[in-house]
Amino acid sequence: MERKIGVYICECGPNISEKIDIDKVIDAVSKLDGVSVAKRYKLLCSEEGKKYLLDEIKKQGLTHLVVSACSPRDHEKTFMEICEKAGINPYLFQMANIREHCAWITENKDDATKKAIRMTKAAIRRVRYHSSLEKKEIEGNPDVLVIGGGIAGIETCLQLANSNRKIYLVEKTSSLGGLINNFEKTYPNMVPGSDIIKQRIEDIKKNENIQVFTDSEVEEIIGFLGNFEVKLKKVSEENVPVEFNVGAVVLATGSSVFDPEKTPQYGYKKLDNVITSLEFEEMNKSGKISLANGEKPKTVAIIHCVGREKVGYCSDICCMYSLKFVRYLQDKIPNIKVFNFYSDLCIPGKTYQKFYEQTIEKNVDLIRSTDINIEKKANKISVIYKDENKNKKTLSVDMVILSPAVIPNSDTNKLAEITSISQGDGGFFAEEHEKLGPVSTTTEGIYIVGSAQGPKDISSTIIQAEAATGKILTSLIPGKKIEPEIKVSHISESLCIGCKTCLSVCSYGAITFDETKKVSVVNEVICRGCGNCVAACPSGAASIKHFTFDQLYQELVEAVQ
Amino acid sequence: MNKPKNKAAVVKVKSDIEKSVLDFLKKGMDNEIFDAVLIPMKVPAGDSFAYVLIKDKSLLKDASYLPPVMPVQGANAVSSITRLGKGKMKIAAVMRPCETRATVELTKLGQTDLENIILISMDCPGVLPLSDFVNDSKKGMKLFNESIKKEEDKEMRPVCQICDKSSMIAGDLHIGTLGAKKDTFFVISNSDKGDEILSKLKISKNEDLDSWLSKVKNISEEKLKKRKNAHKILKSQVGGLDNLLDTFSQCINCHNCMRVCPVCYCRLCYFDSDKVKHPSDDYLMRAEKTGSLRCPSDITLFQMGRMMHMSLSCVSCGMCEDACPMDIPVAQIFSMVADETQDLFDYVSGRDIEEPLPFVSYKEKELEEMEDAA
Amino acid sequence: MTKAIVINKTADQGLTEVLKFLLENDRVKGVFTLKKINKEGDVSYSLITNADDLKDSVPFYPLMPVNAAKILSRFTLKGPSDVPIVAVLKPCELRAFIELVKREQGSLENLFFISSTCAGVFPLEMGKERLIEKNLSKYFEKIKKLEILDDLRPVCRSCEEFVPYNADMTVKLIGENIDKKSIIFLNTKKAEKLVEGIKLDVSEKDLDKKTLDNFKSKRAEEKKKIFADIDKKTNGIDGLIDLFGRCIGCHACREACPICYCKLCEFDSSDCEYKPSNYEIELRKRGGLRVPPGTVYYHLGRLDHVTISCVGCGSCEDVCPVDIPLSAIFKKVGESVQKMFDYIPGRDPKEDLPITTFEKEELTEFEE
Amino acid sequence: MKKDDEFLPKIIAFLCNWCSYAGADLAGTSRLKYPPSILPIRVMCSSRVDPLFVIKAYLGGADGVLIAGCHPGDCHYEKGNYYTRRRFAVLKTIAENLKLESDRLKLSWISASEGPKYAKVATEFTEQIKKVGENHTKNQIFL
Repeated sequence: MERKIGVYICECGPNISEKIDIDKVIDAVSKLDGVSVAKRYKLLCSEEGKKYLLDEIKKQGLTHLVVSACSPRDHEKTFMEICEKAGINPYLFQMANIREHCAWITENKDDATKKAIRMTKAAIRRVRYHSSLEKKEIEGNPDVLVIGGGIAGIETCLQLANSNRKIYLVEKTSSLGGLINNFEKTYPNMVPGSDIIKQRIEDIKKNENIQVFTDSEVEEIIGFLGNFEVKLKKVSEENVPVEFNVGAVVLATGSSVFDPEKTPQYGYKKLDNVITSLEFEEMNKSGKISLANGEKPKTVAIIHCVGREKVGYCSDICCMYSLKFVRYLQDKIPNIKVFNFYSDLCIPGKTYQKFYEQTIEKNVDLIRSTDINIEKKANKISVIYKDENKNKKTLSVDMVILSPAVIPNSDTNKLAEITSISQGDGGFFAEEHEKLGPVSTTTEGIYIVGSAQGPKDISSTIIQAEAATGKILTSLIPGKKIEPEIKVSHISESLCIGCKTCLSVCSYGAITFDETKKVSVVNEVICRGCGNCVAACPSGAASIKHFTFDQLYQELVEAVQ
Repeated sequence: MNKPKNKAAVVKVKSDIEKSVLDFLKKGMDNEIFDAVLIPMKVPAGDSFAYVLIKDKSLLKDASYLPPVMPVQGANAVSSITRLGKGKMKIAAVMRPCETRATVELTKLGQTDLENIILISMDCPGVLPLSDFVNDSKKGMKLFNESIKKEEDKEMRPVCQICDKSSMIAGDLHIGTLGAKKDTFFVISNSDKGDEILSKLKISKNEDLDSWLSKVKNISEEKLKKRKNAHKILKSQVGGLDNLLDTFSQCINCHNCMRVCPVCYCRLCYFDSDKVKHPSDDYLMRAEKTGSLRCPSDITLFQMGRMMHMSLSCVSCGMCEDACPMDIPVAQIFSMVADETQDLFDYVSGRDIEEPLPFVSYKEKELEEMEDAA
Repeated sequence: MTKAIVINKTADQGLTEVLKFLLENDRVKGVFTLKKINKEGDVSYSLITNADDLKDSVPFYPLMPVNAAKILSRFTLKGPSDVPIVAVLKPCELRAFIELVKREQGSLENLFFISSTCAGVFPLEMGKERLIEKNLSKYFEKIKKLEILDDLRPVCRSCEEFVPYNADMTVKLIGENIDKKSIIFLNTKKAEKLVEGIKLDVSEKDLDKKTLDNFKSKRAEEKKKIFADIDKKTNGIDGLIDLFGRCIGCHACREACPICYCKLCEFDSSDCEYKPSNYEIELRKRGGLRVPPGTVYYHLGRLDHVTISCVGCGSCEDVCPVDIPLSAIFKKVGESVQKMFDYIPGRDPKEDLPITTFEKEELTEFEE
Repeated sequence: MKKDDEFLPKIIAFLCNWCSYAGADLAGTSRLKYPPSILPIRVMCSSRVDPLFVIKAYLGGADGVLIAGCHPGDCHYEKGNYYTRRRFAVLKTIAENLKLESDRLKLSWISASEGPKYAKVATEFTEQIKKVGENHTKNQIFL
């Protein structure tokens, strides 16, 4: 079929028209091979502009469209939709960004015009080598697997569960709730942990859309957004694994704490009355804070940042719960003296600051210190430390509470392998992007919630649960098919020599190897279309739709002409 | 094509033939009969020649219509330009007769589009072996010019020495130097395109061609004798499996002969494809049959496979032999085989674009000698 | 100290005896080695399964008809060998094969490698002219004196990687009385097991490091010269055009290159075909264009594709019908690229190819 | 106001969609000024840039080639730019060895928020290319 390319140059009000001699551009391109019309218009993205373009495509019987205007990041979609409306494939369209990349950055009108001509010509040449791409649609299963029955998992389930979406909650222990169960109170408002968790667990049990598997572990997860095959196994039982299919997976496996035995200087397990934060939470919950000999402690030291050097990061929550412990102690043992040994205080946010100030009002010493050593001295414990001026000092107390660093849960590694989600600093699950993708992972359809991704307190865990929920609800709508990326890689079976170079550079495990045919195969649903494998393939067996060798090369050729 | 060639145009030679031919081409461009000329040109280092597509007339003066070597087969040059479409430019392609014939074969095979191409050939004295030339181009030039002056061919490539089609016209125009009066040469038209160009250039074709025809006739008859004789000797040397194996014993399987062959046009040669890659036990089995297996194996299979694939279109241009790093007389062997296979169908590769390829046509009654009478 | 078999024969004869033992005692089912294949004495790699055929074998014939890595790759491409096979090859050939294995183009399984300290080989040209036989004695005289023979290929004369990596056995081929004594080092347990019970005296020996270092320094000297010389020629685009101007586009260099393993080379693919409009554009720009175009592009592109793994075997130059000094160019560029990643192609099968991996903190001098 | 005879380089800039192209957009929306020498080609990730494109651009007569992507660690596709960097290093080393004016090649990390950096890189690179001068391969016939 004969090519009829329409070229439309947007004046963008004064933005382009004042900086570029649009008529010159039109003269320069209207005679080009395949160009059947080249025109200008005042504002193509306006409602009437869109209508104008739509009519033009039909009236001129265009087969390809080139728009020289603003950034494709602004309006590529807009004009592609018009193409679709007008009945030509939206991928037979190319934009030249003569506003941001030309009109706005060039001093002199001649120069700007020359560059605009060049850019428009390149776009025209490129579009000649475009080919139609068709939308793919695949069935998306809206159901979700949530791994981990702590507050993170529980919250996610409740947020997600609704009449036409099934949620599977898998917990490796025998009961739901996780760490919070042990917390008598939670900072900053000192609400009992049970208040937060009990009702939620009830709601979970009541909700028939949520199926809970306790004492269970995930054995296998294979698939992609909208279609993951899941295998479960009951812990310590040789029964047949439960199998089901979900559309998304949430990793909410939470965290545990650093083992202070690895830092002997704190005397943990060697001295009586030296306990960890978790042990203290339990002791406190039982209602009886006492020393080994049954007496009540009169002086207590709380050591922050235990194991921080070893793990190499600030655990974010220790300072706050250590202050919470001060409250515990003061509530239960009037006029007790508490010493908090810290290296840096981490008291972020508006409410926390207030909590901190109220806490340190009475009988608390905050001691900035380093090189802490804890030794037995008579029937007391002495904390030996260097103060801010590096002076060695000693302080003797009845009881020492260690606040160890937060570390990933023990089964994080195993899950990382099963889901092939990479692990970031400290071994926590790695989010897709520190800033831009805090709950997503590099595998579409797998999300991280709570301290499985890094130390977190309850409120930020809830925030993440809601964020992940939002992602899932919008990407998996019951009855609605999912549209995977169209501009994906393809590997020619006849050209592939099977050197697996592409496999090793792919970030998403989107390429598999066909052992019988000895060729690489792209899973188009997983592929994100970065094109890395294409540049890596020496024999040009790999290509990527809409960024083919030809398209980019021809654009290049025209640009340097 | 194939119009009666009894009349031709004549061009006066000014300083020397080369200049006059180039001048003729320049006229063609001046009069916009063609927009570009495809013609050999010395490479900057001066140690070889390459085809150049010339649009800027000023470059023509450096071109040489009759280079002493054939580094690239002109047919490949034409196909490189027109395989994906005839394009907008009218192009005059100046090349030797065997190159024009290969171009015609490639056209039959859909590898070139001649609509906008004007094929111009010339009486060919042969070319020198490439590798010798590139290593001492000065000496080479001297040799070549002397050979032409003396009308000798002993310095030329073996296949050129036995080429009986060195003046065969397959294109549109032909530069005839044989039998031309002193300081002139013929411009022989072989097609309507050719006639059109001559008339546009106002060169009338009123000159009698007999002198050229008879000279050509003599030469090709004499060469044909040499050819038959040479093939006879060659046959006795390479005929029979042992001799054949021995002839190819030094072959290192670089497939150069195939790569430079104008009528080997496949993108991926069958003999480079998966079809010739076998599991290890296959090689082992074959080794065990004879005690040992030469590696790379299947050399003769490759050579005979190639004969099967292209001998009907082989134009004996000698590219394969030039490119062979082991100096195996590939071109001579192939020319021998080609003569015989083409004779079967009384086919001459590239002689006439209207002649169908033997493998895409048949006669109800033919090749009876090959059939089992009973 | 390593165990070594010592035989009072030439290296060729000595090793042939060992190979004979291996075949006759079914330690291996086949032997890849160089072998005389006709009365003219032409030499070619062969897969030998019958011990009697070993009589014509010349494992250390100073010629590289093809890079053996290509042969081994072809042999194991469709899957590893089911039976034990021993291959005698030059250090650079062995390194090339390792590189191919890294690219899934072959398998090490069931293969034993015998290599040698390599004194280099003559140009293929001399093999073609059948001139090697005449020069053999000269060849050995020179290595005995640790001198570098001028007739050898430049890429060999300048090779510093003449001690094999990953060889199960290494045959001493550099140093005195190599024509009287052949010393075969058993570098691996695999090797020791392979020759178990052989009726030859096995003793503890060591490759004489001093000799090798001495030899290496001479090679380094030679390399300096050759690199300096090519450096003058690879002088910008004009230099490249002078170098590659004579290229006839046969792509034999790629065909012979052990690292070029693609089914269809990018430079033969439709990606590299000029459309009529491309010709028009180029002509508008340049007034004229070489046809077929892309000679320099091809060589630069191939350089980019293979340079990481180029073992400097010189096959490309051997087969070039117009004698372009390819090996010097590729060796020089290859070495500087490889140095950047502290990578020696074929040194270790477990080493990742630099193009398939990365360090987060590296090459910062290249970025802004 | 520049003289007509002044040499204005042609610089091909491969910009990754997520960082550098956005950065260039920002330079525009902030009305920063830089020379009109830059001719942007948008790719999804800098790792799509086949070194062959760069060679083609150079032989085609481009006076400079800029590859710009997300900062290491910020790649939208996780680690594409690390491979880009390796490929670039190899290509540049080749160019240096063959004395192919490797100053014409540049690799730069420009984030979506670094409009000013983009303008700066564009200006400085253009100046650098002006020093190197015009790329004469565009007149070569025997490529």
